[in-house]
Amino acid sequence: MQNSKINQNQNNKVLVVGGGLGGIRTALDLAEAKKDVVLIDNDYTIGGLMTQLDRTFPTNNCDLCTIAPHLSESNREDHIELLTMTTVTNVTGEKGNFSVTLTSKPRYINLERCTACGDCLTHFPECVNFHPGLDHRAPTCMRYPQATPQAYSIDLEKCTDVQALVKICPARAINPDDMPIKRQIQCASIVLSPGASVFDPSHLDYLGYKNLPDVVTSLEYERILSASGPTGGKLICPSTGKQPKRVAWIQCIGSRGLQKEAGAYCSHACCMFALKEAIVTKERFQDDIETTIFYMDMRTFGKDYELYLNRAKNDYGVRFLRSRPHSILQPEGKTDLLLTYTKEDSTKQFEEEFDMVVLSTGFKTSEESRLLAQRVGIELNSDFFPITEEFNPVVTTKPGVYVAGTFEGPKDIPETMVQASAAACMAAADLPDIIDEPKELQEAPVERDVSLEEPKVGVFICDCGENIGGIVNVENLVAHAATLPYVAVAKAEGHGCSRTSMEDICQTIVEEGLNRVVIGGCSPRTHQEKFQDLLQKAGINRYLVDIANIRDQVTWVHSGKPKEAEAKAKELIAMSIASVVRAQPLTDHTLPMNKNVLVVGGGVTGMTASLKLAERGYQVYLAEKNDKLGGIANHLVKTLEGGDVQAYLSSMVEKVKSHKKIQVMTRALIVDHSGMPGMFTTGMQSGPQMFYKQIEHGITILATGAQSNRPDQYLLGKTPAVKTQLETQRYLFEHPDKVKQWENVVMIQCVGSRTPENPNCSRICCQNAIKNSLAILDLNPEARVFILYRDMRTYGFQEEYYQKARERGVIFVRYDLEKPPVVEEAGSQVDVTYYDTILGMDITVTADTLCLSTGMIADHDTNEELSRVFKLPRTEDGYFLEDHVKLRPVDMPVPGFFVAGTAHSPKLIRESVTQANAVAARAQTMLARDQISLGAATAKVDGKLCAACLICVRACPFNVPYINADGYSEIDPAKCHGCGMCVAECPAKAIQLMQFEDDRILAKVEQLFERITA
Amino acid sequence: MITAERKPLEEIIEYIKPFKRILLLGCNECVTVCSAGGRKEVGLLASGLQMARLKSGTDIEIQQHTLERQCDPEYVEEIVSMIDGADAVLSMACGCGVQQLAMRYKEIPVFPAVNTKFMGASERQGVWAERCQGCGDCLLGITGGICPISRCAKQLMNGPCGGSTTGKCEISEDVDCAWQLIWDRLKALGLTERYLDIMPAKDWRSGGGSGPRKIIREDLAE
Amino acid sequence: MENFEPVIVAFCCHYCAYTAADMAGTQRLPYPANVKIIRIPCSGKIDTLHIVKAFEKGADGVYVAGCLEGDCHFKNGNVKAAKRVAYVQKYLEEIGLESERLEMVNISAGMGHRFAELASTMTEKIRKLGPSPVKAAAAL
Amino acid sequence: MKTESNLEKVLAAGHLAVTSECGPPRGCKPEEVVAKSKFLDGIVDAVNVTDNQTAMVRMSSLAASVIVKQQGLHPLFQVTCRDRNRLAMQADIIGAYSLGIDTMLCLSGDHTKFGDHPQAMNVHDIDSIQLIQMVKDMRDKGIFQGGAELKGSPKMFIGAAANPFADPFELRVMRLAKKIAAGADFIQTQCIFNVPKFEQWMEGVRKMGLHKKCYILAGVTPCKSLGAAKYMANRVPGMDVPKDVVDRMASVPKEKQADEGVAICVETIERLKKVEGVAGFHIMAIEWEEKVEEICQRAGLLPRPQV
Repeated sequence: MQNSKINQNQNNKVLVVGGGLGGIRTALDLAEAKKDVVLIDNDYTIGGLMTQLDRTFPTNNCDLCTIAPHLSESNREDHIELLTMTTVTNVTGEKGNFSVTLTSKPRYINLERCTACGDCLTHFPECVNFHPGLDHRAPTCMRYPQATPQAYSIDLEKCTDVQALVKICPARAINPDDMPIKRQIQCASIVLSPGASVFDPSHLDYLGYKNLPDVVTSLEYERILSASGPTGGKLICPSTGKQPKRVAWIQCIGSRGLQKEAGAYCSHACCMFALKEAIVTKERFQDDIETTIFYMDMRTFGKDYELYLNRAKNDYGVRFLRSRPHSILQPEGKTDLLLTYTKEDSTKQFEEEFDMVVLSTGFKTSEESRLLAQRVGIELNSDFFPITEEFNPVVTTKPGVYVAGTFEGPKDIPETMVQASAAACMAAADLPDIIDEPKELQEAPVERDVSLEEPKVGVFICDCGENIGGIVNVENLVAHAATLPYVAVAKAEGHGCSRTSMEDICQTIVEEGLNRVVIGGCSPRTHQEKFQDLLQKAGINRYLVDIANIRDQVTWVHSGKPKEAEAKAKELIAMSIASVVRAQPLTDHTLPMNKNVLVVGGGVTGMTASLKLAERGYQVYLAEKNDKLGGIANHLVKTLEGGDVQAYLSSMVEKVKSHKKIQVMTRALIVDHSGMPGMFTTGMQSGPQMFYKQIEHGITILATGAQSNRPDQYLLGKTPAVKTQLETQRYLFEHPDKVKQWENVVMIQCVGSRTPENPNCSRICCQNAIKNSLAILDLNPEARVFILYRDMRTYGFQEEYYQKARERGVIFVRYDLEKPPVVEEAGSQVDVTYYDTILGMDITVTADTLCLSTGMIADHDTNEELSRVFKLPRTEDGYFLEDHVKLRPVDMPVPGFFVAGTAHSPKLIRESVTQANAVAARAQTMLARDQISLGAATAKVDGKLCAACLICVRACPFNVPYINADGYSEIDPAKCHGCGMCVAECPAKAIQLMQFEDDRILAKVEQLFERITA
Repeated sequence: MITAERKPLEEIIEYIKPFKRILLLGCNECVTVCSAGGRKEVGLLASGLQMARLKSGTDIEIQQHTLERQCDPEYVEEIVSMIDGADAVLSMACGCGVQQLAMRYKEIPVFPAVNTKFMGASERQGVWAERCQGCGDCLLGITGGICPISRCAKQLMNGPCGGSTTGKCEISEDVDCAWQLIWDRLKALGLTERYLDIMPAKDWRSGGGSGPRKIIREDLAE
Repeated sequence: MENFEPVIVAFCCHYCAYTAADMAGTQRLPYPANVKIIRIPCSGKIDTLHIVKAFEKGADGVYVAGCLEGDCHFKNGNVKAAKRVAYVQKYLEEIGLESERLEMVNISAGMGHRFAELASTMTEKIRKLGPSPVKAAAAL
Repeated sequence: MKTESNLEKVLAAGHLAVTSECGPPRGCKPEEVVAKSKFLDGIVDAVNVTDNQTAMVRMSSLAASVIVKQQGLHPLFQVTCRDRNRLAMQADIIGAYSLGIDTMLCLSGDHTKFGDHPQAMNVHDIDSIQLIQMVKDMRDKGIFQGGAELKGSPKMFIGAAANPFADPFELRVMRLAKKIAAGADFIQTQCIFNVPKFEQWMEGVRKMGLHKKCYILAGVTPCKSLGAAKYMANRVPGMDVPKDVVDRMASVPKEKQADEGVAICVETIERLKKVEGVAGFHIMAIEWEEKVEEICQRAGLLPRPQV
């Protein structure tokens, strides 16, 4: 039974629905904070949509590589119960005490036995579920090698000879009698992140998707580009099998209400998605392939995304055509696709030929998730996305149920990760406080000191069923190993990773007094941890094991040449033995965890994070540089959706000030900082007298905010008729009578943003302009409002307000950076002159008010100072730079540091609140521990050999080594990432990387050639 | 620091051709810092020589050792027991180290394995640049902290020649014009007036003009 | 040298190349058994000395496999590795070994095919070059 | 008058002086010096005799100067700091003066990297300014550089070079001032193609009153061909050949380029005549000495005054 760990009577756990990247993040955050989680997914393996992406923007990294560590992480966590092929069928009860019925489809494979050898797939490919993914035209065979769980799944209906199938499994894991399982679990809260599906354009005849093979969706194009995709990464037109020369992307398919059945919202991620695909195409094929993107507005509003757009334009030569495509046809007898379109400034139709057209299809909620919403009992909006709280988008209409990811609304990976952590934070708050579990105490066996013993090696060789044993004679391998120096025991172990074999190995270690172990089996990548744990259980240091990969890298790939395979297996085992005898016991570096939190910045973000952590019982120090809490929100009146910011803010300030566990320090200035992750000391001056004091804390949260920009442009500050959007909002609120007399109002977008001096987009301004123009029209329906824009970036559900503004008569006029509007004083008014592309002439409007969308800029002074004190990286435009823009969007590269809100990049209040909650969740993963474990694969300097040459100091990509007071290099194991670059460059050979010591690597080399030179 | 570079392998092989047992000595001082003759380079050279000799079919035994400093007699004394087992010594230290060895161990040939280059500073990882020629009469105090003797191709002491172009020396675009650097710095320091003083012809005696130099500290010297 | 079977050492980075090698296994993509993989945490850990030692001990070929450019998990280890490989290639020529015996390759975790392909082409190339002159001399 | 130098006399009399250049042969061919001298006889006030120009070994400038002198012309003995230390230079200067040579030019010298002995050591015992000072002290104080008394001083009219086009530009006037302070009596400039930039430099020169303290001879060069113009524009460090000059050379057919080059040179001289502080011209017609006469003729610089 796979649900053996679920305790039916406890409601101190969280149910996470959906095993995509978001669900995994939520589950991991909860588990690391020692909360129990049931993670369910309706698929055979977890990973979701991301496992099908080739590369992700804006880093263009290979996704497989970035997601892999997360997947294996989730399987290892003790607190996570993973149920695949499982759906929610009923929910009763309420927050704190839900009762959920789960139904699991039969897998027909026993997960505990399956070794993912693949024999079933080889012999009965039709019966095995190998994920076809979203690409219906060209299925990929094995989904990816890091699949979790590491097991296959059987489609019994397709199987004609069940007995033969059962027999083929060497691990006897196939169980044809497997039944659907229905079970009931109790949980305190529920997080829904089942993801979204992608718009299907099949019904749109004019796009030809259904009939023309070379018209593909962006996800299909991704699969074609992918190394693990159907074409093995070869970019070819599906119809001809030839490499295309001209590829076009058409944006907004299924979004912005443009097509039949399209959502009214903007799908948020497609612009970047198309850019990425075009860039990757250009990177690989340069001038061999022309890339064109047909778009209405390029919406690159995320952190540094505008730079990505500029790169596509300027460095890669991707062509951008602001246009509306009309149809895609394939003229009789031709392979070219004929794309008809109109440009923005004329009604004339243009035609152009392409070899491939990619439809940038948007997100859509699936039937399945709508059903899920219904069963759970949360309300959906008109687009079938959950209705959420106005300042906290992960909170649904049903208490205790939270949402995250694309199920909540269209979004990209970083925002999904942020929401996932935020949902974890909210869900955890519904749990009763945990008492320390006895679970961890029981696994603390006494470790035998083997440092003075002669090496005594035990060699255990798996046959892995037929996988190894079917190709090579395991007994021969055992016999050979037994002849090698220091080998005390050599034996065959069947399935080494099975429970019985593990027990046998453990027993042998103890009985024979072994002090080194070699496993001949599968990849150390997947199994090293498992055997390390085994050694620990057997009472010897966990680092005294070495795995010879004789399955993945021998028998699986040399099955046609058994003799060579056996010789190579012998060599690999001998190499492992030679290496392991030189292995030394290592200790994991641990540090005691200080459970206080320092939050820098007392705006909405900082206060939200403070409250969340204080409510969990952690002491919070909240440092604000001004004399008043609230930050930039003090200047805001309402949100686009109509939320009352001042009411929200004042109640929050009240809560913060009165909370026992929060100590607020205003006029606080951080002046010094020292310590290690988990035990920092930070000095600050605060209060009117600027008293100096030091705070001990384990976590630092940066929520320093940004500043509203005020560039010296368009007469800003020279005449009262010109205001920023922020000032306009106040003015509308304070002087409604005056607004009623306005005739013309002009708004200029991108003032001080998206320029060579400040290349990034300020993200918030488009919706700000929409918000203010709607407010003006509410007060004064006769007013004429002009919005001069470059791209309207009303992403997600904001798009609907944009449509509303258009309907209510707001006049939208586009301008180019090369031809900006001209503003001149005209008495108490201003004359705004802009070039109208449709009329082809300059138009002058005399405006009563000119509102400038000046956006945000980083708080350079504060951030520069803090980055210096805390040694944290910043982006070129001065925001804090997170550890991984995709997967760790709120973690800083230095452990124990987190960033949230506009200190990270410009964003809206609800986005800041989400990040604040996310940060609180991430912080709790560390705060829940009493010690911080840092692993053992770190570099170590021998001070006696060191020449203090600084080469390691310069070689380290993380700036860890330094020359200490004794005059030699020192590497802080708490900061070392274990890459070994310093080791390789040290001219004095004074550094060794633990687990990969020079003598161990050289021992392998020497052992390999012993036979040859001897 | 003194910088050096490994000699071409061919030249080293030629030196030690007649010998079988080689004592290969590194130095943990300057040549380690400039990655020319530390433990790592000793290992690389030993391995390379081993292979080259194997190929030519002659036996070789290489003993590797790295001294703290080869330019101090006490450290050089350390290898006294190893010398007996060697037919020749190959030193990866600078010229000072090689001579120190040769002086101490008169009965055994000592060969250099590196070319000693110059006194330099690290520009960045893996790049060392000449900064001093040991002229014995430092000018840096009046040239804004930039040395025209070691950094101007013509050792001009009174300003840049006519070949200075956009901050670069006429001999190569990779070489900064020292006088551009000096001028920029004098400007930054507000000391441009100083430039108008004519620097008189240099007295090269302190720079080796009167034979090998020596420093004697009376209070320390025995 | 009729039946010359070269011995080739592949230093593979943990995150990409070694994973790609495992993937070649998962996909059952055959490649010559001549290639023996030694796992290192990052290609930036490759030590020039270890490469040279492999040749000294008798390797006919060596290659260092790291992540694709820009994908290194430790920022720039693969770039550093490529530079070191180029350095050792020159040294090999000095010693009198063909520099083609040593190569740097970049590969992503998903590229099982590419791994198998590389192992085959490398083996073929070395087979054509013949046994390492060092090994040949040692055998005499 | 500090010296007996013909050049000094011409300049002191207020005439626009004209000098030109004679590169010694790369071998024992005194007749080449004789031939080159013939082209310049009666055309110029002094003939620069170069010292291992571009770091290529040639007949010594002292010997060639003597041959020029024998032809009845006035040699302008060039000395660089690259090949000799202060002893050798002083010895040569004494020798030169003893053979009737009374005008000299003090230079740093091109780096050996550019020549045919890149292996050679660059001496640079002293630099060009220290050389000027040394000659001046020999002449006026009658002492060697080392301080000892000189028995019979060389009464040299001391010249120095200046490059108004090199970087850092702002240092160029100051460097000239240093040379004058060190004792330079006259200056020959680098070839001028970019007249506006030269004028800018001269403005600085006038501001410091330097044109009153020494004579400035503006350097000009006729381009033989488009290739030569391009070479100077792109390859010669410290040369400033504006694009319009190159374009103008390119705009005429190949066979007319030489004429165009001469025309540009003559026009340049005409423009430079108007610049306050220009005391004459140094016409560098490298391996094209036969054209100097035509240039001088067309620029109205002939006949030369007899002083």
